Amino acid sequence: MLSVFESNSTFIWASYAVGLVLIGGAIATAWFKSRNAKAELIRIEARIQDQKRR
Amino acid sequence: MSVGSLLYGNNIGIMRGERVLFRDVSLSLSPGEAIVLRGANGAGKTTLLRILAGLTQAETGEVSKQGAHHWIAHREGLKPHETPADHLRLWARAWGQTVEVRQLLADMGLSKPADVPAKYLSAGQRRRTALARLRLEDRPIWLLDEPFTALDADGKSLLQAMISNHRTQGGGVIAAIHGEAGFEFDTQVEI
Amino acid sequence: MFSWFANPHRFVKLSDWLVPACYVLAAVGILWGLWQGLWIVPKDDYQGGDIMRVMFIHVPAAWLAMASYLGMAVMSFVWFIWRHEVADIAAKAIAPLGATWTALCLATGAIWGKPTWGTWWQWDDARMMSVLFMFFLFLGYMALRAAMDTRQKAARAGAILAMVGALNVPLIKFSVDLFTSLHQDASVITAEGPKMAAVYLWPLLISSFGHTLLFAALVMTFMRAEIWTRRAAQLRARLMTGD
Amino acid sequence: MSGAPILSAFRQALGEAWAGGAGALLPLGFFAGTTVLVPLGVGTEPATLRAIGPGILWVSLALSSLVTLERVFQADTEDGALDLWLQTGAPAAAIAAAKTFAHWLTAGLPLALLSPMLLLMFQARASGALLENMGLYAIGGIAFYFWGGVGAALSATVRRGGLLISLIALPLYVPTAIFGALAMGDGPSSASAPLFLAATTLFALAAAPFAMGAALRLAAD
Repeated sequence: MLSVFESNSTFIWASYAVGLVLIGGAIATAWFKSRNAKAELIRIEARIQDQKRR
Repeated sequence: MSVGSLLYGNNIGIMRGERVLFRDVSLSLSPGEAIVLRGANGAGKTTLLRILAGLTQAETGEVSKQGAHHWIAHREGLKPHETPADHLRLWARAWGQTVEVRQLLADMGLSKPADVPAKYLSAGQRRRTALARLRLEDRPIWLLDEPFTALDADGKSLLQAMISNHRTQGGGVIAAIHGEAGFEFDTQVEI
Repeated sequence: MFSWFANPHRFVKLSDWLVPACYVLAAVGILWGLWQGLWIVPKDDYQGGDIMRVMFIHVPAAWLAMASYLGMAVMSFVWFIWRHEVADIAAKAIAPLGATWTALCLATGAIWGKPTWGTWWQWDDARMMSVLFMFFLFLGYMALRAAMDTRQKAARAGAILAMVGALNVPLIKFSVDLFTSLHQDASVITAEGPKMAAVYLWPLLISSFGHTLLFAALVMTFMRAEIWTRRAAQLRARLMTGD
Repeated sequence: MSGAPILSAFRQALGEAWAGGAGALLPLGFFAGTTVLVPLGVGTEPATLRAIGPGILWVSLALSSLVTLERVFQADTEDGALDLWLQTGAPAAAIAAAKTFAHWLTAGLPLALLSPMLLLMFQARASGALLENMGLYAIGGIAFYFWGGVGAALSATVRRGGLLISLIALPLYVPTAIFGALAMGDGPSSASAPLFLAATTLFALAAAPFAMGAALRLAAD
């Protein structure tokens, strides 16, 4: 399945692995950040609604 | 803007982070008037004064001034190595004034510590040195942040006399004060 | 009164569909580029053989390192002049992502360098050095923002620093070029250039395009998170004061 | 507007630098101290020392500028002097430039003047080149102080801002350090490098004050 190179295959795969780790990390961070921020906002909005009703 | 007012602030509002410190504060200072800013600790008295002085940017509203102002705050602006005489000479020069510094120091009750570096002065002496700047140059507007703190009874009456003298000459005073005002004033602005 | 929120709101609405679209297109571009680069295109013996396949990640990263700093500086400028809230949010969001792609550029450059020049770090390569200093500029920007106690101050300080940095980048680049021109013995590869064969050019362009779209999507995702965080903080402050 | 406030700010900064502890002795001690540490670390081979000496001095100069600049604007925000300077009506950029120039004069210039002695310790041959190098250290030091001043002004309200200043300012020091090292080497560009060094300094003098001024307004806010 993996492409076979005549030379330097370790270096080539290493560079793409670094890319996977860094970019994957960025994507995961973005996902977590936006999920948490949204959840926090919804929580606060609910609390405000709660307070208004009382 | 009302005719002849020295300082005019309209709908001033400011945020710190997401906290609205205050909003829609308006005031107008007429010649001879004294305004006291009132509010709990952290309400923003100092911040409002800094906005009026042009040091802090307000989020909303505008400030216009007719003439220059003096600024006296908690932090006197004294360098540790500066003596009261050094300090007054420096600022007289910076403002382009020629002032008899020794006479001024004597008037402010600072003859004795005139040549003592600020790091050895008491809080009251430092405050008097800062207040002496008010006499370096005639400016119509005085912005004072807690001017009476650290002053002894003599110092307090000295400052009261300076303020009333300034007002009879058509000057205006805005002071942020927590607790006893310590001098006669016309208007009180709550924040 | 305090109506700055109107514009972030419009941004959130726009990004609701723009962000997913960018992610999808980015995935297509990057995966196609990867597939071409690693499986399809022939190795180039003039470029040291198979190792040139690193190009399909290194060049997009290098392009984004430059473009992201420029983007951050432009956003800072826009904020500084017009005080447009969304511009500050964008500048803040670009910094960590720009640093990520800059780090990727440095890492892949080092990996490419080892078999090509026999060294992980080529002090004589002007591009590597310039990118390294840009990485430091990003770090300084983030550290400065983090040290400020309110978001308004962070915005002002960050904008000043980003603009100062942008003024200096050409000078840094020029000085490093002059520095490295002294040591020509190192054979710096000249992979880029229009003379490159089309088999390499297209995968390179498509994957650069994919990386750019992914970058844009991530910036927008960070921005949305920041807008929600600020909105929540605002509501929390209002809850506390009882407005 | 007259130049009186700017001149006074300059004068106050001079007085402050001289009165603050040991005056110029402190940065000089730091400069000499970091420099003489190097032969202890890399060995005492005369040829090596002769080759790296000028560069080591550039690095020491950069570091000591950062160390001395840390307190420049921080002290002003703490004691309230900054508030007074910003209300004089003089441009904040001019005030900042005057203060930074005063600090270069009291801390940066003495380092340059000391450089021939240190270079001799690094086995440099005694010649007129030492005086030329002294001039280059003086000119390059101005750029270090002005860009470092931007970092110092930006982190004036930050507690323990020294690390932050270094991170902000060091990338901005790169052109000066490179041109300085090239000018003292014997490569093909050693003739044009001094001109580039001077141009870099002029650029710093032209651009940095505005950034410092904006940063000081922020520090007072």
